[in-house]
Amino acid sequence: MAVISNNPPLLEVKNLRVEFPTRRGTLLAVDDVSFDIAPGEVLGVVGESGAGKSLTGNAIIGLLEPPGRVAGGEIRLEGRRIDNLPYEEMRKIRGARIGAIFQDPLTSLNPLYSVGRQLVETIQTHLPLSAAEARTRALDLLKEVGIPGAETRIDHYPHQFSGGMRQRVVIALALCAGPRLIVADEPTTALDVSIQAQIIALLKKLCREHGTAVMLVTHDMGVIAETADRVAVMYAGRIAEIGPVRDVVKHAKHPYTKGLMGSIPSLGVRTERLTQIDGAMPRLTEIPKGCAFNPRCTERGARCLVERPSLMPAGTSRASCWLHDRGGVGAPILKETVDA
Amino acid sequence: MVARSALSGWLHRAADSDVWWSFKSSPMTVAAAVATFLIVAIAFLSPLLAPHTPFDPATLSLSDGLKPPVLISPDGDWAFPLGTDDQGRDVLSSIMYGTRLSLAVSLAAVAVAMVLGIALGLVSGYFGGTVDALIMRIADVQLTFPAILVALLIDGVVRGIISVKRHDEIAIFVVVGAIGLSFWVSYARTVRGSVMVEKNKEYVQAARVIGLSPLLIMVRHVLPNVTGPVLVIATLNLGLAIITEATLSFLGVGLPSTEPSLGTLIRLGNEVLQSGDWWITVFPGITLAALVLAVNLLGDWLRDALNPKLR
Amino acid sequence: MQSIAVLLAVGVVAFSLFRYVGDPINAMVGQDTSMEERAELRTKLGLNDPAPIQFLNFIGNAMRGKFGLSYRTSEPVGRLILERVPATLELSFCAAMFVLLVGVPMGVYTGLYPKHWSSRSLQAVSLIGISLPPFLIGILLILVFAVMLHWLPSFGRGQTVQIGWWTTNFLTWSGLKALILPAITLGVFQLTLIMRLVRSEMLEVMRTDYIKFARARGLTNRAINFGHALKNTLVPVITVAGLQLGSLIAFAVVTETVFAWPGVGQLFIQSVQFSDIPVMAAYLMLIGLFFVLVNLIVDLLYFVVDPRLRSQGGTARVAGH
Amino acid sequence: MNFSFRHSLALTAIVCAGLSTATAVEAKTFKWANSGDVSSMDPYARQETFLLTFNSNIYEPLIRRDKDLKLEPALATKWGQTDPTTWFFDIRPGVKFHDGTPFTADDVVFSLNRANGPGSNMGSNFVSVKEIKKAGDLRVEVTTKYPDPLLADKWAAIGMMSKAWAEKNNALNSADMTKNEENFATRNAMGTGPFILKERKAGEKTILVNNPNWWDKPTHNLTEVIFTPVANPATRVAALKAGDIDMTYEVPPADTETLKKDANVKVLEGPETRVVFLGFDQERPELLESNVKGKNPFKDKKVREAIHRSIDVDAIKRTVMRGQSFPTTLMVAPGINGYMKDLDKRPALLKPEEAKKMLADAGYPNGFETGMDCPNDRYVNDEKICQAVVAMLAKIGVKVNLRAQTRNLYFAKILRKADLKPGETSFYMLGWSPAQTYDVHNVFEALIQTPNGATKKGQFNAGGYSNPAIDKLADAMEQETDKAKRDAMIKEATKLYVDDFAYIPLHQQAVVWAARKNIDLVQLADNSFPLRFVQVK
Repeated sequence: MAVISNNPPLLEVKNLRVEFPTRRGTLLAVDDVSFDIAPGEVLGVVGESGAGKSLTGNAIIGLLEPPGRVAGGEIRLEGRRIDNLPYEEMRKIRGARIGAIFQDPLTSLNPLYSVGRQLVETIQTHLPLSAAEARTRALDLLKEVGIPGAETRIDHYPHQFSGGMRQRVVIALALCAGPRLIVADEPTTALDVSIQAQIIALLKKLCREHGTAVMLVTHDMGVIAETADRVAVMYAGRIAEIGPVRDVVKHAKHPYTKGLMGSIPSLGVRTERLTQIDGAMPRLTEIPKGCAFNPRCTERGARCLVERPSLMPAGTSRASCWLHDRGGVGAPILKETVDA
Repeated sequence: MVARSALSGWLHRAADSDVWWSFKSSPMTVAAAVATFLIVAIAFLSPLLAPHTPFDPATLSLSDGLKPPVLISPDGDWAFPLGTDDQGRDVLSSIMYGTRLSLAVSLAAVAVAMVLGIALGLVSGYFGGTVDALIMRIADVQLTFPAILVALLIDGVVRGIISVKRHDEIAIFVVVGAIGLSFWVSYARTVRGSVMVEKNKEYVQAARVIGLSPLLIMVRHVLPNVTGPVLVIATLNLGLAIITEATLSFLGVGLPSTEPSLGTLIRLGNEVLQSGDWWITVFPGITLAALVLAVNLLGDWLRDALNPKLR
Repeated sequence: MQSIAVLLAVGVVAFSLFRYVGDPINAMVGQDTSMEERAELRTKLGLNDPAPIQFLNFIGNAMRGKFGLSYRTSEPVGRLILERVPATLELSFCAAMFVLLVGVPMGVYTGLYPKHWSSRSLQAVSLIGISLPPFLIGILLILVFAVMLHWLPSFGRGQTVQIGWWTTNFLTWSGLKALILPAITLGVFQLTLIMRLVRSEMLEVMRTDYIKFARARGLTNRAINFGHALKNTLVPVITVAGLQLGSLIAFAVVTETVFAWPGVGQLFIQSVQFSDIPVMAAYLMLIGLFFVLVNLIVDLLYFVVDPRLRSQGGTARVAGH
Repeated sequence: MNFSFRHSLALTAIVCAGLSTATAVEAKTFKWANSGDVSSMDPYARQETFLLTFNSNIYEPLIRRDKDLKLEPALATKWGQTDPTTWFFDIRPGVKFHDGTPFTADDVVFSLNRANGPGSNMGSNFVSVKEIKKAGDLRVEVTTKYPDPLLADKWAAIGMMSKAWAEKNNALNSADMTKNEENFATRNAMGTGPFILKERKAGEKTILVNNPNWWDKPTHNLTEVIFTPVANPATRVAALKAGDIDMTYEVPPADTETLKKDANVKVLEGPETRVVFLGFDQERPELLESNVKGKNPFKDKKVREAIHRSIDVDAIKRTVMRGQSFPTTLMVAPGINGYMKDLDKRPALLKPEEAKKMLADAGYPNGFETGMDCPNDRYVNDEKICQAVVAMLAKIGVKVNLRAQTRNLYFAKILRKADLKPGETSFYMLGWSPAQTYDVHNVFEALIQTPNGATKKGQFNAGGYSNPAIDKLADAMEQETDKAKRDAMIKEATKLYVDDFAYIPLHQQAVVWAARKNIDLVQLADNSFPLRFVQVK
């Protein structure tokens, strides 16, 4: 179903919980999230801001910002558990096995070092290459990501590049030590719309060529639809629905996903106003009992108010919604019955 | 009744706020706040609390001179718990009055700096261009002349221009002015930065359209924005001002020694440090260090608490 | 051009202010000198001329390095100052080194581990540096290290070596020992300031995306902390350190008085006490010149550190946060 | 061995570093410190005790003072008056300057004229002089405009310079501040004295070395003397305790006791000839700084008496001066010619009520308010004394607004102006020592006689006290040569000013010197410190 290939998954996330201790109690920002990524696969992760998608990404690369911490579950890369590794061990994995791309290419590069230096530094940290070899590799990468005149540009500083060019450099940096997985956190959000498509295409192309898997975190369903093999929809720290991209887009199973898909402008067709889901995602401090989505849900049943659904098969996908509970314990209940 | 509930509401909100929480969770900060409060309260209530009035020469008697502190020496006199100096001044009372004077001078100096800095920052940020360049250049030059040099300069000028006769009466203004003048730059820069951000916002343009003075509008919008940083700078400057006043006193341009500030007391004590009459220096020294330390700790905490980015 | 304007402005301040300080005549003659002699001297010195004329004379002479004779010692002011500049510069230099070599690492450490107890106590301890007036710190150091322990000299420069017109402390053991206490006294105040500045810049930089990205690239902590983070804190630190160097020279007035250090600061305070106008004016001009030089050096350092300025021609100044 | 000090400082430094190691066994280096530097190496640059005595180590006078401040022959073997207006000085033969050139009558004539010339600050010692001329290789004759019995005393402070050296180095006159040229003699020196100037760094240090060819038998054993100004008193005391210096003087009274307890340090104390006193404005019809309008309370003797007798000089001695003072009622100290011991009796202190009553009788039942001026860096604990006075007067209802400031600003304010207008003060502190003549007449002339532009009397009578009877007596004593008659005049005049409460003499401050235990030295009452009496053990 979910895992198409017979190979063991590249990345396994099982029951991941990320907590933030605050003075008002501990916030559960990522709650019982599980998914796999196969080698070479592109998994899109969508959701509103605060849904926990970036935190999941950060947890995978081991860079949760304190006081956030992994409170439960496990993360495995190529079968090896990585969520409890000491800092130094995890450091060796970052860059070498898992690359990362962040939202804003303008601020991701150190303004005081030339791009070449930053590339060489990263390469030499992970690969046993001499300075000259590392530079050659850096140059190749820059050419590969499509920097024109890479031979001269390699010694330029970040501020001398345009936004799109900078994101290309960032991609080169993420790829330079040959990682198997790239966690791309909103890689195009900060870019002009015209450039977004180019960057996404580049990312997709490079990953295919290098056989690198991608976890593409974004709130842009359009990007997902074009790029991802599978998609996970997150809501309030949980996965609402996960499945092949085509199915999720076309035949959303979770009421939230349905609403989300309704809000995507069809490519090429600009509508004045997007369909929106009424209300807003609850704050982490105020997650309601039962299904977190129930206050906004148009198909809410009584059970949704008391019991929290976990992922259950729903067609080719899986969704955490009682609508798809085939166990029979709680068949879908009509909305009217709860309005008492 | 209404006011009361409003107050309690405010208190409730204050108690619930992040700032208060970060305050409570740092014992060092609480200790600093308590120390500051105690020192400030005692200092400003010194006319009521102090056992003697050291600034009134009629109450001084040389026969009380150089008494050691009671707890240390059997020669002590309970009328002078921390001993007396060579003028027969009660050290405890001198410290209380002196702290009051030091605080008053430093607060006034910081106020001068704040008003000057905010005003120049507003003007500089608002008008930009040549005015801005000029003010910022002056700020650069100003930074080269620290409080000590400025004070020596101003003191020199004032001595020259105003007849020497009234010098003691204006000494306090010289010190306040000098310290204030040398601290304005950081306020100006903060405010200027904020103004530059606000200047291009729509409401400012809108204000212009409906005929309001944009400057006035900006003052109303900018000032709340900069309250935090300005408060932080002010707190840290306060400690600096107290020390600077003491140093100026050492260099002979401080306050008159008939009405000694904390700094003047230490300067006077500095002269007898090796004479065995240690209490004349040590107690004011401890008070000064405690006060400045407490104020700085508060400032540090305030900076961290008000800068949400750093939390 | 701007530098010259600044210098000229300082010149105006230097002259026009000090023209009115005290009465130099009293400093120049003994108590017993008769009134006629005093009046005559006043006329001869041009102290009765209109101020603008005196100012023009002053600027004209200053441009040729002539500041006249000291009213107090009747020696040429230019030479008096020149003789004492090495002492102050060496002292300030050592204090600056002390500040940078101790303050920057302390700031980096407390910035990297802001929550660690050692950082917190380091920060609290450093506050002592700004909680006591510098003159008291100086005297206490003397009492401990000179009078009680006999480790270091209590005052003065010790043995100096003359190289051309420059006298240096650095070439003799006694000269080096003599530098320690004054340099610490002078530096301790700035040490605290620099440490806190570096700390808050460090905190700021450590939050930036490029540091996070550097981590995501798996760079070593060493490379991140000292390569990426520290270098980025340098720009504001350079600005402030440059300005603090100016403060050092001014605060040297206090330190030099306490340690009888024969530098320009001591000369200045003596001159203020004696209303020695030529010396005071020259001192101010020196500070002005120093300001211009420090600014120049700071600009050059920006140029070295920050590539963004290199391509823009180095005129833009990145202000500290 | 002949030291030449004119080569570069660098070279000398190296040579001497070598020397001092080579002769380490006999080398007796003496390091001492004072609050301020010698302002010039020119012996005529400033008429102040410190400069004069420091430079007297290099430049010797014709007649010098011995350990008891009595005159004794120096570069003159004999001197005296051939008639009331003619003095002669016989020059000591065989004396050589530090550069080996012989000292002659030409040098004496040159030096005296230079001291009386432009740029010199010594002019007041030459008021009576008509002509100075050479009368043979070893004799100089001086004619005066009127009989001047004190000429030799005045000149005991004037060092002799080398004419040839001054001519060669263009130092014929003392530094002229009106020309922007420096004077060679400001930082170089060429005398006949027991010490040779080796290195001079103004404000930093001055190094003297022994003159092996000195004409007199040295009573010191020093090979090198290093003088350093150390402004901060606490540092000075610390340096002495730490052994970084061998001697310092004008020790702060507060530190005297601890220094006495230090096993490595000895303290020498003695009264100084200077008397510190308070003066009143008795000249203006209305005080400058007072709430009394239309009259001047200090013109009233009753007011002066009430104030005089309310100031407890013994209390000041105990706490403020920590025992380091010698209270006096007279304007001159013991040791000065004309000091009247039997008149030095302080009138009894008044109780506050008595003093208040006295003020009430004078028309001030509620006291009054007055300004007071005080230096804060001139006399020992000057400002603190004034503060104590303020407190004492507060108790009798006189509110004193004290203004303490640095010496030159202070003197500018309180001293009489060039046109002899009274000083801008109502109540002030001053110290005075007749240091050139050691005779009481100087005190009458400068402080007590009515200010008079024509006769130059009363120039330092800042408050304008005036008593015609004293004026007359003082003028008479100036030219009186009969000692008994003169003493009677002095006694009468002294009695007059004491009874008038013309001034409030407070005390002689103690001269407190402190030295390391291994230093032998002689303390002089005029607070001068000739190095020729110093021995390092």
